[in-house]
Parts: sequence; C-alpha cells; structure tokens
Amino acid sequence: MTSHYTGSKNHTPTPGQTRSFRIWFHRFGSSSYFYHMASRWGPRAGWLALILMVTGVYMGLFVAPPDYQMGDSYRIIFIHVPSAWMSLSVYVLMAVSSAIGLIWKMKVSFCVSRACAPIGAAFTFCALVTGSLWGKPTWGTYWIWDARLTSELVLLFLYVGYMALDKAIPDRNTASRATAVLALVGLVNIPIIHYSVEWWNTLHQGSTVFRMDGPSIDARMLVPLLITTVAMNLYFVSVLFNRVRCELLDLERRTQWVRKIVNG
Amino acid sequence: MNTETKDIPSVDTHANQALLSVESLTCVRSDIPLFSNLSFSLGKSQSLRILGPNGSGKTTLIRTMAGIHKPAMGQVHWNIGQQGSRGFASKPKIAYIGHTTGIRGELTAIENLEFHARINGNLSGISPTECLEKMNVAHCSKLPCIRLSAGQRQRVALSRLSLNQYDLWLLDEPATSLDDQGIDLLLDLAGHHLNAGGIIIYCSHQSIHYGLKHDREIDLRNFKEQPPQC
Amino acid sequence: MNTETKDIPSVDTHANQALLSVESLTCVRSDIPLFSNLSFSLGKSQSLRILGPNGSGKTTLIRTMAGIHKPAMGQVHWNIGQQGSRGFASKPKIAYIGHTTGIRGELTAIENLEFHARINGNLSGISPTECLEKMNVAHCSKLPCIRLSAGQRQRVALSRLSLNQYDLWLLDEPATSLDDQGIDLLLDLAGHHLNAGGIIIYCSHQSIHYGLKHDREIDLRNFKEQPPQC
Amino acid sequence: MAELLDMGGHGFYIWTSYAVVFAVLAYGFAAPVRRHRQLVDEIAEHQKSAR
Amino acid sequence: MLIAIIKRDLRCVSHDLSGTIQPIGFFLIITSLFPLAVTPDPESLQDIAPGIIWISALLATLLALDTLFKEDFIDGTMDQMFIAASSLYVIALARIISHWLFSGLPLIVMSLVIAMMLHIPAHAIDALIVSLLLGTPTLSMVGSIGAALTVGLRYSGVLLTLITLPLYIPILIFGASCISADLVGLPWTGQAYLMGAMLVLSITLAPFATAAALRVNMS
Amino acid sequence: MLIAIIKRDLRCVSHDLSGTIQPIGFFLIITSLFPLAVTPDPESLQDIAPGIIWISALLATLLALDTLFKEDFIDGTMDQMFIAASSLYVIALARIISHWLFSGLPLIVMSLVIAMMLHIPAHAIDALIVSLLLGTPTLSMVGSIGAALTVGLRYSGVLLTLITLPLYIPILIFGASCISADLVGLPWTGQAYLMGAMLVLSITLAPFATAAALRVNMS
Ligand code: HEM
Ligand SMILES: Nc1ncnc2c1ncn2[C@@H]1O[C@H](COP(=O)(O)OP(=O)(O)OP(=O)(O)O)[C@@H](O)[C@H]1O
Ligand SMILES: Nc1ncnc2c1ncn2[C@@H]1O[C@H](COP(=O)(O)OP(=O)(O)OP(=O)(O)O)[C@@H](O)[C@H]1O
Ligand SMILES: [Mg+2]
Ligand SMILES: [Mg+2]
Repeated sequence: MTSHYTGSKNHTPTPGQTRSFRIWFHRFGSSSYFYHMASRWGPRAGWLALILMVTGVYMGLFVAPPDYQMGDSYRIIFIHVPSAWMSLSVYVLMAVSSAIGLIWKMKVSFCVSRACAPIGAAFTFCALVTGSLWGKPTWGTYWIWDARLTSELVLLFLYVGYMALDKAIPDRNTASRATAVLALVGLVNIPIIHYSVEWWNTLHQGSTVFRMDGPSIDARMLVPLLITTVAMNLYFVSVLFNRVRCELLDLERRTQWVRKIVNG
Repeated sequence: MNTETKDIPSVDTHANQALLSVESLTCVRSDIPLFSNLSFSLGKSQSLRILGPNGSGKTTLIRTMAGIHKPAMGQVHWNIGQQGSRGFASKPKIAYIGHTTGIRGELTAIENLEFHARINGNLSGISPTECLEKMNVAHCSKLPCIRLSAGQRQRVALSRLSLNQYDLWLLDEPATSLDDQGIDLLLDLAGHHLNAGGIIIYCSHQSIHYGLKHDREIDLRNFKEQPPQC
Repeated sequence: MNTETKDIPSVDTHANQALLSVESLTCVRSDIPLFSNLSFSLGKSQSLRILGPNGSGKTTLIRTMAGIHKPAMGQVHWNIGQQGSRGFASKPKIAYIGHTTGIRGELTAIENLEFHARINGNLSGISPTECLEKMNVAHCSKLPCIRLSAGQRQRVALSRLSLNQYDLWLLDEPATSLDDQGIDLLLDLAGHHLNAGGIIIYCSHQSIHYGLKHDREIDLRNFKEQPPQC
Repeated sequence: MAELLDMGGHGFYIWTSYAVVFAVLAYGFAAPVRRHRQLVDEIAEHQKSAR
Repeated sequence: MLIAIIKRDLRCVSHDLSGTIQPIGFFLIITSLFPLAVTPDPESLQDIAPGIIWISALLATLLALDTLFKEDFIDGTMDQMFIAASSLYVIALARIISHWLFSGLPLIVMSLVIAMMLHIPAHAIDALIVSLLLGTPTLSMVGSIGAALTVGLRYSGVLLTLITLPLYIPILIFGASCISADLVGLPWTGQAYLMGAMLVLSITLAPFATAAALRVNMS
Repeated sequence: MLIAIIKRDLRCVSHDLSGTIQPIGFFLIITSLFPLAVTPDPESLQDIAPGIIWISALLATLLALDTLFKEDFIDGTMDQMFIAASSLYVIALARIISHWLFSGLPLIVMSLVIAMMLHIPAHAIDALIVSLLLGTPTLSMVGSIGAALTVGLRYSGVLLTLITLPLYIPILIFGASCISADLVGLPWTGQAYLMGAMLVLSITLAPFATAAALRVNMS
C-alpha cells in the first residue's frame, strides 16, 4: 500500500510489517504517508461531522425542552460548551505535537501544530462570542471579569501570539521551531493561568457534565450536547487534515511525491 | 542528520597531520543546497582560501565552521589530543571576524577588547592596548567605537585576533575598509599565527594572498549541484 | 561660518566648465580638523577619486558633499543654470552609497528600490527590476534583503544608481564585498554615467580605477595641517 | 414560526450565536480547501515552466 | 515623499493581515491587565476606565517610539531620505503619521470593545472617541520630538520615557477628565477644546522641532 | 563569562551616574501618571496602589525587553559570545540578570518612596517588598523567552508584548493581591508562596527556553 510513493524520508516498506509502535511512528513521520492518509480520512470525517452537527443542532434547538431556570437561552450550550472544550484540547494537541517536532525533528508534527493554531483560535473565538451572547440574558452583561472568561480570553491571546510569531518569521524552519518553543511555554502556563484566575474571581458555571456522581443534566439536553461535541471533534480532524495537507504540499513542493500528486 | 564518518580516515589529507577535517559537508539555505559534499582537511600552519562569487555560500561555510550555522549533512571534526604541542583543551579556540564585527558602538576600543578577552576566559595574556597597537589603532582607544571611521573599526575588530592563542582563525573578508597599511599589518599577524602552528580559513574578493607555503584554495562553484536559484 | 566666496572664480578650474566647485573646505571632527582648505572643481563627465589612509576623512568629505555633514569652513557650490543641456532643476540630484547602504532588511529588493524611486520623485523612469538586472541581482528580488549575502545586498544598493538620472554620484567604497563580476558591472554603470555627462566622486582602498579620461585624484594627506590625533 | 424564532425572548442571542459559530466554522473549512486547490495549481504551473 | 515613507512603513510592519491585527490584540491585552491587577468589580472599573484607556494610549505610544527614527538612522535610510528631500520636515511628518496609524488609530478602532469590557455606558462613548481622536495624534507628535532627540543613543528606552512623559501629562489629564466628566453627565466640551488647542499647537510646532532635533543628530 | 556580560551591560548603560539615576526617575514618573489619570483621592489611590505598582513593574520590564538580545544579534556580538561559550544558556542567564538589575531592582529600591506617594500604610510595606522581590525576577525570566523568540525581527515591539503579557498574568494577579491582602490585614503568605513557586519554576525553565529560542534564531 505504501509502495507507490517515495517519501522524502524514505522508509522502506517490507511486506507483512510488524505493527510495532516504532513503525507506526515512523510512518507518521513520513510526509507522503501522512498526506495520503489525510486525503483519505479528512473528507470522511468532514461528512460525518456535518451529519452529526445537523442532528445535534436540530435536537438541541427543537427537541430538547426549555430549561426551567434560563428558559430557551440555554440552547446556546450546544455550541458554546463544545467550542470551549475544543479550544482547550486543541491547544494541548498543538503543544504536544510541537514537543514531538522539537525532540524527534519531525516535519510532520510541526505541520500539525502549525495547522492547529488557527482552528483553535476559531474555537476560542466561538466560545467567547457565544458565551458573551449567553451572558447578556443570564448575567445581564456581555462581559464580566470572571475567571473562566478571563482565562479564555488569555487563551485567545496565546493563540494569536502563536500565529503572529509564525507569520512574522520569514524562514519556515526557524518559524516552526520558534513557535514550538512558544507553544510549550504556553502549555506550562495554561494551568498556572487557569488556577490563578480561578482563585482570583469566579462566577462561571461549575462543572455540570463531568462530575463524580454523574451528569447533573437532563438526558434530553445531554444527548444533543454529546452529539455536537463529537461533531466538533470530527470537524476539527477534518480541517486539521486539510490544513496539514496544504502545509506538506507547500513545504515539499520540490519532492518526487508532490510532483506525482500534482501531475496525477 | 550527521553522517557518522568519524572513524574513516578522509581521503585527500596528509594522513595523521590533519588537525581539522571537514567531511562531505552540505549546507542548505531556504531548502536550496548551496554546496554539497565538501571535504577538506587542514593541518598545523595551513591556510585555506575560499573562493566563489557573491551568494555562493562563503559566509555560510565560515559560519558553519564556527558552529553558528548547522550543516544539513556532514560534519566538522577536530583531531583533539593528537597535537599535544598546541595544548588543546577539550574544545578548539576559534576566532571569527565576520561581515558584522561584533564591536559595540557605545564602548571604547579598549572596553570592547576587554569584554572579548573576558568571554574567552583569558585576561592574563597580552593586554588590549598591545593588541590595538598591533593594528595601529591604539591612538583611538579612548573613543566610543561608533565615532571611529569604518577602517578604524575594522582594525579594532581585527585586534581581537591577538588577544588569545587561537587555534583557528575564520576571517570573512577581513580586508573590508582597510587601507594598504592595515592590510600589511593583518598579513603580519596572519604570518605569525601560521608560524605558531595556527590555522586560517578566510575568504576575500580582493586578492590578498598570504604568500604562505601551505596556502590552499577551494572554489565553491565546484561543489554546487544545480544552478543558483537564490 | 561659510566664507562668502561665491563670486570669486576659483583658481584651479577649467573656468566656465566647472559644474561643481568646492572652495577651501575645512572639516572638523571632535574639534580636530581632518583636512583644511580643500578646493577642487569638477565639470561634466569628470570623476574624482579621494585617497587617504583609514581615518583621514574620506567618508566625512563625501558626506559633506552630500550635505549631510556641515563643513566648518568653505562651501560646496553648484553652477546651476549654466548647464542647460543637463536640464538642472533648482537642486542637483545626488546619489550616495555609503558604508551603510540604506537598504531595509524587511523589504525585498524591489520594494527597497521602489521606495527609493518614490522618495526621489521618479517612478516613470526605468523600472526597479531593470535596475536590479543591471547589477545582476534580479533573481534575488523577491527575498527580504536581510536574507541576501553581503555582496548581493551591496549590489541591490548599487542598483539605486540606475534609478534616476543623477547629476553626482558619491560612492564611499562601492566595491565592498563585490566579486569581480560585480565590480565590472559597477564600472560599466559608471562609464555610462560619465558618458551621459554625470560626475562621480568616490573613494576606495582597492585599486578600481574607472579608466576614464578625466579621472582626478585628491590625497587627503596633503590637506592635513597637523599629525592625526584621532 | 415567529414563536420559534423568538425563543421566548432570547431569539436574538441564540440565533446570532449559532450564526456566528457556523459562519466561522464554514469559513474555517473552506479556507484550506481553497488553498489546497491553489497550491496544486501553483506547483503544477511552476513545474511546467521549469521544464 | 510623504506618501512613500508611510507606504513603506506600512509594508515593513504588515506584509499581511496579521500585522494589522497585532495592535488590536495589543490593546485588548493591555486593557485586561487593569481589571486583573486592580479590581474586577464593574462599578469600580467604570470609575477608573478613563484612566485605563488613556494610560494604554500612552503605553502604546511609548513602545513604538524608540524605533521611530532609530532604524532609519542605523541602516542609512535617513541619509538617503535627507538627500532626496533636503527637508527633514517631511520625513518627520511622515514618520509621525505612520506612528499614529500603528498606535493611535487601532486604539480608536478598539475603543468600542474596550468600553464594553470596562462597562463604560453608551452615552459616554462620544466623549471617549472625541478625546482619543484629539489626543492620540498629539501624543505621537510630542513623542516624535523625544525620539528625534535620543536617536543617536543605543540604549535610549528609559531616557526617552523620562523626556517624553512629563510632556504627556497635560494630554493625559484632559483626556481622562473628558471621559470621566461625560460619565457623570457633566459637560466635557471645555476639555475637548483644550485638547483641540494642544493638537493644533503640536501640529504646527512638533514636526519642526523634530526636524531640528534630527538635524542636530545627523553628523 | 556571566560576569563579563553583566559588567559590559552595566558599562553600556551607565557610563556615569545619570545612567543609574534614570530608572529611578522612570518609576517616579510612571507611578505619578496614575493619580493624575485616575484619581488623586488618597483613599481610592490606596485601593488601586497594588495594581499601579505591579503594572509599573510590567511596563518597565516590557520597555527594556525589546533590546534584550537584539543589539547583540545585529552587531554580531551574539556570534562572538556563542563561539566563546558554546552555551547559550550562560548568555541568556547573564542578560536576564542584567535586565533585572535595570528594571526590577530600581523599582524595589524606589518602592518605599512610591508607597508613600500612593498612601500605602507602613504595615503593608513588607508585603510590597517581598512580592516585588519574588515577582520581578520572574518577569525578567519569562520576558527573556519572548525577547529571544522575536530577536530576528526588526519591528517586534507589539508582537513581543502580545506574546509576553499573557504569560505575565499570574504574576500580576498574585503580586497585586499580595499587597492588597496585606492592606486589609488578611494573610498574604499563600500568595507569596505561590510567587516563590513560580520564581523557582521560571529559574529552572526560562533560561533553557531562552537559550533554545536563541539557538533557533541563529542561522
Ligand atoms: C464570554 C463568556 C463565556 C466564556 C468565555 C465561557 C467559557 C467557557 C469555557 C472555557 C468552558 C469550558 C470549561 C472547562 O471545560 O473547563 C465553558 C463551559 C461552560 N459554560 Fe461558559 N463561558 C462563557 C459564558 C457562559 C455563560 C453565560 C453560561 C451560562 C450561564 C455558560 C455556561 C457554561 C456551561 C454550562 C459550561 C459547561 C461546564 C462543564 O460542564 O464543564 N458559559 N465556558
Ligand atoms: N561621528 C563622529 N564623531 C566624532 N568623530 C568622528 C565621527 N565619525 C568619524 N570621526 C573621526 O573622524 C575621522 C575621519 O573619519 P572618516 O570616517 O571620515 O574616515 P575615512 O577616511 O572614511 O576612513 P576609512 O578609510 O576608515 O573609512 C576619524 O578619525 C574618526 O575617528
Ligand atoms: N539568513 C538567510 N536565510 C536564507 N537565505 C540566506 C540567508 N543568508 C544567506 N542566504 C542565501 O544563501 C546564499 C549564500 O549566502 P552567503 O552569505 O553564504 O554568500 P557569500 O558567498 O558569503 O556571498 P558574498 O560574497 O556576497 O558575501 C545567498 O544566495 C543568500 O541569498
Ligand atoms: Mg559573505
Ligand atoms: Mg570611510
């Protein structure tokens, strides 16, 4: 299956490879392997995300009952909470793949972290906008200096700083390593920021889904929330793959496998 | 990335004399190889001139030798320990004079040299003023360097070469803005350095040959794989 | 400070041919005169080489001619209006290439030249790409200049000379970091400029003579009153 | 229908947030798809001129 | 010439969109420092909001001031511009304008968002914007004099601040009091007129002073 | 090596006394902006005083950060130091220390005077000084990472701020709350311990991160 493309890192595929971790790891390090894998799985994830999103949003908006306290305004939850969760987990993924890139000098993982940043920033932006639109009916103001909100805002700055640094450095190699350092420093800081801000002032909802005694939320509300969450994850995978494909093409435009793709 | 060729003796050298050997070096800028498979080796008292037109990679090669730039492939290897006479420490002492001289405008020439002496861990040796005298700029030593003329500043930078017993001099167009007297003084210094067993690698578009027996030349055009695309 | 000598015809000139005349110029740095009573004049198509060791005041003289440095005494005088053929505007057009080249690292070569064309009020003339081609650096025109080699950057700076029909070129060591081809191209440009009636004043420690009929030399050592005290 | 849009008085907040999120997500999806197409064209172009 | 310099500055800073977004992010983050350090309480925040906004404006001005002429000086561009223009006035004016485009203008654009975050009520927005419009160009003008005076020095950050800040104090006082007057419903046209007067004064004098200071530093 | 670099920095900035006095004047003037822009009323001033002091500290740090490594990079000194030391760690550490000597230390020295001007009562001085002692080195450490990351860029002021300030937020919060807790008589050792922990964390990690960032930018 890997025989028809020659990667820049020429891994020699042997028939009947042992499925050991090392080989898997190496394969992912190969640009052409990753590219083809992304081409195959990206669209599938995209379609699935669309279907789930439509279902989840339909159920959330039209099937789930109104909340007894907040009325209908709570329906923002079905997009607010998944975006907020994604904004955090994307950052972690970005930092982890930066670390992998720095340690094992893998181009592909630099590409992954570079591709994560704009998507993560978009999720953060969505969480902020939906949150503040939700805040007006519930708290009576669009913005308040609460711990969660503030640390989400700081997270947006971290993403923006990452992207700005990436854009500003002209040399690709330098840029990806410099931003990797920044992502790691930011990762160390995220818990510190989180707890400092938490301790400083808190108003926001406590955890309602992940609790020791099970979710404290009606199942008819919980199901669409879970569906949209899965949909957002799949959406992320799909977009990430598309972005990484672009990065790889751009980076390896002089190599054999790119030529094949372009001509074939 | 580095190809491990430490143990294989390189082909074109004077066998056990080689102090510094460079093996199949490839340097890349913006994904385009500047030169590839460059190998050479230098022994005691030898000097090497790098030739090549503008943009051929002379500066890149020199900075790679200094350890500032990382080569895409190949390695620079020092035969440390074999040359007891020079008393090598664990790492060779290198002097580098580049396009930017590393001279601080706010500080005087003396202060600049003192700083360089100190970061090289040598204050006991020859004094900064003596170094300046060797390049005939001692009379400017009290002025902040930003108020010196271009040639005087270059002389101050070159004075650094006398500060220490360096093993290798890397000179990237050292004759820039020097007048004839300055070049003579530089050649003098270089002669002494070679006599004391040091190595020099330099490039210069002007034809200052040091007139030394072991002078060798490398033309980077011979190590280019494809036409330059900038 | 300026001595008023406008009306007195200067002595050592080709009378009415003189386009640019310098009269008893004295330049002072940190209260010490570098040179004094320097007078010369240049007519159409003439070039002048300034000689002198490091720190003798060549750069200072050139910057004085450009109007950047103010002389302690004497003045630079342009015979404007007498030379209808060159179509002088109220002020002579001067190109100056100094030790620092005035090329912005963030901008590409093209953007740099465009900026220079625009501040000189000339966008209609020859295009930046053509100028770069004249110095054979057009292939680097899309990179930010900070990523060019020293010689390539100097070539970009020299490309500015073709941007406009300048009256006077002031070149302070223009051959710095240029390879032989670069110097040839520069000499070509200079030849054309002189043929078109322009003037060149330059200094260079390397012996690039432009090989032109009216080439003149001034050695600043002859205009020094006292030994250099820096 | 109007009742549905109104969402018990919170219609504005709900619909704007859904609109903003889906606009952002849609743009986020479209941008790399378009860039991929452009890149392939650009590289093909480059190769043709190189030959 | 003027246009050429401004255009080049724009290009140096923002080869693409991200360069333009940066100042906006900058102001958001600067403003958010104050609630964090002082108090998150909406009412007290509203009280100190005018001060916060004006101090942010000062900050942004100061941060960009150090490199206003220095880069051009070091790399020889100033020589070239001087030879081409023979007038440092135009150069000074151009750099002042592009400085304002990167420090004052983004703040004005962002002021609506910042006002919301600091709980400034809608009725005080006009005073906010008018005072910024009149005050921030004055900051750039006055700052340019300081930048020109210290252009020959390498480590000039602190010295520059020391020279400039005292001159900024009147603008700071009137600017902040413009907004706080409007917050409590008092008339604020008096302060606005004074700021207008300072603007006119600085437009007429500052570029000349800057040009003179530059000339002094050109050797 | 370490000492050599610090000594040179001291010499570059302060060839004479005036260089040493400058940072002190800087803090006096920065702190006096707040009473002017916000309120001159002693009681409200005392409320916002912790915030003022910590924001001044941030400011001073930021203003000096841009040139932390850049000068050395442009004029080739970084190459020389790298060749001599073969370890960017020492270089990073030395520059961090001299940065703190010029931004953190003068603030601590001045804090008594500033405390008086902002009507901070004598009993809160200990919290003030302890929090500054623990916090300002952390600011210099964390800031150096940002400075090293942007060292290759010319117009990096805004970008540097954008990268660095988010990382400063915990220090700002704890530093200010240390002082304000003591002001109202609450215990402040908890915050101080946390700041100490952040200091230790940054001492162990920041010089390495800075060195790595510098290495990345050396071509
Ligand atoms: C600008 C305003 C807001 C922002 C930036 C914001 C941010 C966040 C973030 C970051 C999370 C994820 C937290 C985590 O997983 O640790 C979250 C979760 C959540 N938010 Fe918000 N939020 C905002 C406004 C609101 C409002 C107004 C409400 C409703 C009153 C709300 C309700 C929730 C709920 C219920 C969760 C899920 C908590 C859980 O189960 O973990 N949010 N929000
Ligand atoms: N800004 C300045 N302030 C004070 N003195 C200066 C300044 N610039 C130059 N000098 C002094 O003036 C003298 C002449 O300098 P100049 O740069 O004109 O020399 P030059 O002939 O161009 O030398 P080079 O061949 O080295 O370029 C030098 O001795 C120098 O020390
Ligand atoms: N920082 C950089 N990033 C990307 N490319 C660079 C960088 N520095 C140099 N280059 C490119 O590498 C090539 C070689 O540059 P280098 O400075 O080594 O040339 P050189 O032989 O020293 O030339 P010169 O004689 O002009 O000094 C040039 O084509 C240049 O464009
Ligand atoms: Mg070179
Ligand atoms: Mg000179």
